[in-house]
Amino acid sequence: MEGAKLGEVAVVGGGIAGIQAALDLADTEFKVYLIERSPSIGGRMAQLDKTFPTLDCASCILTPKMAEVLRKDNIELLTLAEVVDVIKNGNKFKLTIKQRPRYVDTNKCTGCGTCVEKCTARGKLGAPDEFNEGLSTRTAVYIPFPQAVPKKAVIDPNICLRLRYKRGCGICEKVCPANAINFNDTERILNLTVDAVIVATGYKFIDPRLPELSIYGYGKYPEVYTNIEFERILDARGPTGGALIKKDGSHPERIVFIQCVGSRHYKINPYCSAYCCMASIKQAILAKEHEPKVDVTILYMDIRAYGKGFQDFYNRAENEYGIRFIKGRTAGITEDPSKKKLIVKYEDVMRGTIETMETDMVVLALGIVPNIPSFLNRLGVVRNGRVITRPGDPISTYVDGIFVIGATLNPTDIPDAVLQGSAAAARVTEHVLRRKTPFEVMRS
Amino acid sequence: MSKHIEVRPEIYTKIRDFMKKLGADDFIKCFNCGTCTVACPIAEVLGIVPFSRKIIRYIMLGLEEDLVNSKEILLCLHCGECSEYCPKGANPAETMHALKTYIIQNYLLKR
Amino acid sequence: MRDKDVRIGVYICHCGTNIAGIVDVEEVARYASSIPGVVVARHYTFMCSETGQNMIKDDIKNLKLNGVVVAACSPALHEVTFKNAVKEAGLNPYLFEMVNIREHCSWTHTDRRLATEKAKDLVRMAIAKVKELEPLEEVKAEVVNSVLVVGSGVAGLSAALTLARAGLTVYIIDKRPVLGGFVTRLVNIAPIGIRGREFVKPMIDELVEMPNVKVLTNAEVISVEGGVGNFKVRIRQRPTYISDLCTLCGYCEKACPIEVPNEYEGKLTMRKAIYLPFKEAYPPKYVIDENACTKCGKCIDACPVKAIDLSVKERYIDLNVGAIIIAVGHEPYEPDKGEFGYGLTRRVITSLQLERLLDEEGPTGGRFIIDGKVPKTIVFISCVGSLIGNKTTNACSRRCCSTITYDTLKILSKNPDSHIYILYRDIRTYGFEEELYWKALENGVVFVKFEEPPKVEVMGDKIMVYVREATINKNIVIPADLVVLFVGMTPSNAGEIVRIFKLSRTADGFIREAHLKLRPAETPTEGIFLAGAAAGPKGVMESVIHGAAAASKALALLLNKKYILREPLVAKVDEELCSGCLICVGMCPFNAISVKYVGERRVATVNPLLCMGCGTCAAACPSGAMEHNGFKDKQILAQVRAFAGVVV
Amino acid sequence: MSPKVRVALYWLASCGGCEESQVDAISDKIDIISNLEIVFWPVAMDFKKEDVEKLPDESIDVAVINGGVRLKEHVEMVKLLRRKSKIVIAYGSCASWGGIPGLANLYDINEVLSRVYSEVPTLQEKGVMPRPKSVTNEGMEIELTEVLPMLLPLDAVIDVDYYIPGCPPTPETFLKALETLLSGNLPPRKSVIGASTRALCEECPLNKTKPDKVLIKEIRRIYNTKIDPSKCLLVQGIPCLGPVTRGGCNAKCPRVGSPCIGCYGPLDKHIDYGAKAISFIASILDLNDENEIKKALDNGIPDPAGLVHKFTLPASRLKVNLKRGEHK
Repeated sequence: MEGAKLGEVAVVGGGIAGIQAALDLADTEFKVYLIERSPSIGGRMAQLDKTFPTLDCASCILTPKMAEVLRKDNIELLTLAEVVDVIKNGNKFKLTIKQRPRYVDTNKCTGCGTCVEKCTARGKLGAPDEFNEGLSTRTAVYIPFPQAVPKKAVIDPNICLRLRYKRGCGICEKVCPANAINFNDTERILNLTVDAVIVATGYKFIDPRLPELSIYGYGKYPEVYTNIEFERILDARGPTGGALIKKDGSHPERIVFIQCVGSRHYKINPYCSAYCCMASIKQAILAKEHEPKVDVTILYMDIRAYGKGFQDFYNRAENEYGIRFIKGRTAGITEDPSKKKLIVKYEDVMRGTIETMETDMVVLALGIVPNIPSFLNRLGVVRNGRVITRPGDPISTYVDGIFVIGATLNPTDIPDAVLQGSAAAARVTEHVLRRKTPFEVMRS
Repeated sequence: MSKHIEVRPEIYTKIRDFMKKLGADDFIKCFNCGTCTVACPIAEVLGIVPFSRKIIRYIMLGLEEDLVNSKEILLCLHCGECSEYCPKGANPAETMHALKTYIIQNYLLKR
Repeated sequence: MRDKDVRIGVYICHCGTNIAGIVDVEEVARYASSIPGVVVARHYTFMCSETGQNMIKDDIKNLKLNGVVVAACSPALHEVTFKNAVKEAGLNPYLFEMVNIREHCSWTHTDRRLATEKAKDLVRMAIAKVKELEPLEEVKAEVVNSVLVVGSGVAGLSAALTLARAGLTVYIIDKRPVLGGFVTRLVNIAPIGIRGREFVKPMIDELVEMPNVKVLTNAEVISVEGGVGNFKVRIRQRPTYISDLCTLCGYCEKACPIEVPNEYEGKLTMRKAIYLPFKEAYPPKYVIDENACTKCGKCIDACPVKAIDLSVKERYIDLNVGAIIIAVGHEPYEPDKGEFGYGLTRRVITSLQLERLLDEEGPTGGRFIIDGKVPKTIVFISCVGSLIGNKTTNACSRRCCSTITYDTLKILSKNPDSHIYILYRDIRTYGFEEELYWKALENGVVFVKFEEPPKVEVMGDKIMVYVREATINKNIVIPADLVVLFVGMTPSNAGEIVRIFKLSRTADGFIREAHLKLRPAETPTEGIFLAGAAAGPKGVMESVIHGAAAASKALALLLNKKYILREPLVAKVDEELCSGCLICVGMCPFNAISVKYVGERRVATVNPLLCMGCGTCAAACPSGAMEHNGFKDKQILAQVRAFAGVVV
Repeated sequence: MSPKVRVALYWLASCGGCEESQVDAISDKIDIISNLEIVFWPVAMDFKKEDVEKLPDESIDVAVINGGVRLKEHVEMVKLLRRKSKIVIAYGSCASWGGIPGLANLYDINEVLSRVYSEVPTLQEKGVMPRPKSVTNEGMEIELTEVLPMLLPLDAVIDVDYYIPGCPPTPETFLKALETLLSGNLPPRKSVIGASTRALCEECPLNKTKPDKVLIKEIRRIYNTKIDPSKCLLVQGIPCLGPVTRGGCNAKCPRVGSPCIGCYGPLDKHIDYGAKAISFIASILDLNDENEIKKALDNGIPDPAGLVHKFTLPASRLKVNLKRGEHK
């Protein structure tokens, strides 16, 4: 099989865009290194409960793709790994990769979860659960989420008692039926030489604690959530087991979504984050499905239902689910401590009136910023915080063989990320085959 | 269709040029989000909503008569809250300030 | 019946605590071993792990198992894993059945006793089915390493170029006489600002030079047979009448007495029945508009190189291709006469005509004038034909907002004194293109949001546009010199395409993809892929990407491949029982069933490469001659009987 | 000369068509008749129950029984014949699956009796119901057998060895069945003999006229449709049951422009004939709008049970004794 490979490719980032690129490349008989920073692939999509506008369960459609990554012989998955540098060397790229220790032998670990059950670093000694956006805690040895790929345990050295104090505890090692725990695991530096690199490192959320966003009261009022936090609350795998409840355990009577938080703002992101209108509509519908009596309002500036099936989804939210859409932006959120209600004041722009709404929950549709790895800066394909690509070929950079896809490039929704993933695979094929004598493949 | 008010583009240009001279033409950036109205401490109290967005609309549409008859402009205290909150940097406070000059020049003086 | 000597192994997975936490796996295994035919029943923490798989493999070899049941998670996750394990141990993988006792059992129930009972039921049913299973062989088919690209717009060109560069043989066809598609009419592609024709020119230039590319213009697919890896496509090519001898001298055009509106100039100008669509058109020769031409023969006399032959007939071309990419694009919405004043005056134009007016190579030489005058006040109405108007798709056309804002900037750069009003529902400049909206604002463009669509009235020189302005709570009227209707994208000939290729459409009329989110470049039919605005409104850059993505799917299927393997879980006819009633033929959504003769008898036959295993034919077959491999009546009924103990 | 084949013939709830077909089939076949020894045939000859009772068990070679089991007396008789016979054959649709009289199973037996004895017009005194015991004018005490609550196919009461389908089976079918039986090479028990293993379409001359895809937009009824007898009736919108019905009759009905009504009944693979029939008709109905579909069905199939279960209701999965109107 080795001889039949067309070439070797590094895909940086194991979100949906990177997964799609890796799968297509593997099917086209490339050797693929899929490099993911966190312990599991899946990216942001894995954190979602449902997806718009089909309301498909996100993990139901993503998990098979993740499992496929494991099954493909052509894909080598590197988790906990970050690309620290990429150097162009002739037609090849030399990658330096730093892989953090997992402290668990992945060849032995069966993902049975016994260690997680017994881990002593839990509760206050645990750490905020990244998968649940810190709305719950996790243990020191943990499996990131039920559908994680690879479904192997990982130890967080920052809170593991044994790793911190170099002695004591070690209960996981004792209970592991597979002898997979390895406290002596160390950081590794890996070097790869590949024919092409696809960058799919995704996006970061705008920090809701920015001074410009302090008016929304995030961090100050417990019932002000970011939209990714709210997604976790809606999810059956989430901190509330899928129950739509406030932090005090009661059910909200009203939820207000605020759009364009940190987007379309001249001091933060002047651009639009493209995903959030539909994400909020989806979450509003899901909230209604969880609690049919809940009153849901979306405060928007423009509803950007631009994709296939989006307008229909928007209309359904309004007409079938009775979700209120009000054009208007709030200037701030306050709290009525006696009623324990949040107060949202806004202008109803289409009526020219000032309204005050008491609500139990506020969800902020957070803006996003491309997550651009530093090696791209060094390769000179980044200007003003954005990846520069060729006009007419939005995923190809000016460095031949470096392709950038998904939200690293521009705010992107899932179908576009998938298309860009496939397209990048096609670009790699072109790039590698054209470098050989022209049409050699056709003649064979 | 007589109930319709006619939009006057040339007036818009005229006012915009005037405002530009005063360095107060950021209002053209306004994208009607309504933040200024909510941020304004007097808009709701005095019932002059949507302020200051409506005033900017008058300029945009060239409705000079409505503009010069808008007492709201004179009520503005220039506290700057609207400009502080404006996500677009349209600087409504500056606009109100400059408009006072415009009103005085074009309305009060002529009378 | 394999009943007598059946030897089944049953494997119950704990999935850590995922299953074992709720289901008493030991009890299920004990129960399974008590069922006749079961030789061994085991339970293990992770059946999918190396150890778990080896357990199954060893049993198959040592205990001579001829049937395997694994009760674990969803087959979507690990069916392939276990199938491969069974295969590696030398047992036919279709003698294996997977039971989902995680999603269907432990994850959905909380009562340990009842969940265990349910798991037992499910396992018992699977054992009953395995007793009736038959070994099946994968269908191996040779593939043709070529691809047909239908449509030569940006998406089609992008796909074709990628495929050709990778070395596959590519046929690209277009129903129009020239390549390039809709984009050739655009003056600027927002936000990169390249003229549409110039954008596609290098793509076309590269493509037509490649030895492995064949271009057919004036051509349409009329029928498709066969399936993934080997489609047989029949193409009808209408005559072009003009040979490659054409030197573009233009004498024919001068001689032609017929004049019709020129669609490449947005019908703003006239052209002859023999004409050159535009300067960079490929193929580089004049074309004849069949609908307009009277065959008077004046052009023949005028042609100095004798390139014209009006007696040419249409021809049919048969192609064998391994995959097909549908990139038939869209048609811009054509407003009705009187819709927003369109057709009542030359001063109400569509966005397409605007493109031509802004083009230096357009009818006005790029001067932005209409009827000889520079329009001062210009009103844009957005969403015409997409969200508002007489016949809407009720779907956003996605690209108009960015294009409108971009076009206003272009107009303002030509005529800085223009007053521009954009009447809109929502401004949908998503992503970084929001910046275009901001630029338009900063250049003094006035945006008015409407809830009720505006009304347009032509009054002499002026066009009055009435709309309600919410902020000032008043109805306003804009006396405009020019009204531009931003027209939406409508599906191009999708009905016909859907019929020929047996695809389906979404509510908005565009072609339906295999999965809206995760398989946007594929159709439900294997080997037929989808690119560009045929699947829904798309911009130029998005079409480039969509084309490349579709090409990627075709590359994965065909590049350096000699065979494809297909699962044998398809419909199969018992020819002995078939009466040739043909009911099934009309049912098949994939054209997989045809008729063949066994001696004198006519019987149905299924092409296993085309069959997608939907089972429709088996349900419709009146005689029971059509059955579905792996889901035969006897297999399903065995499960039902095992569940309920009823005689069916 | 080999010993003659001892044959018993008996009818249950039957119209007599089966007997006619038997007579038609063999009246001129001297070679066959001379091979038979008829030991019981109350329709044509004077045999009594006692005559059969006197015979040793399994002394009859073949018992051919037609009609459905409707009376208690039928139950007694068929059990007797079963005991006395080596082979029992269900002859015709009624014996095989209940036949047309089986449609009465859609109603409660009291409704059936009331309909027959008090509602239908009659020259006799109305409303006289059959009584189990009565005395004639001559003072003779007579006993009437009881009506069963449902009509049953023969195999619901006794084991049946072979089935000869049809309403009635055509003489050719009967002859072919006899040929099979006399050949000595007996097919597996419980199979259908004398008919085809495939659906009727195969032997229908109109099948050739079908287009590639059989899809209809409307279901038509024969009473108000001008039928083109040279074209497939199904394609003309007539719900011809040819595709779902066992062949063997040589497509007698479609040949003359009349749709197959399904008298040769189910094929070997059918679990429920009516369900298969309705499923295939639903499949070819090329409509998507719910209201259009409803309209097409209401106009085209006003009596679904009467169409798809004309001959098979008692043998179908629908074992419920439906009340009037519920079957709609």
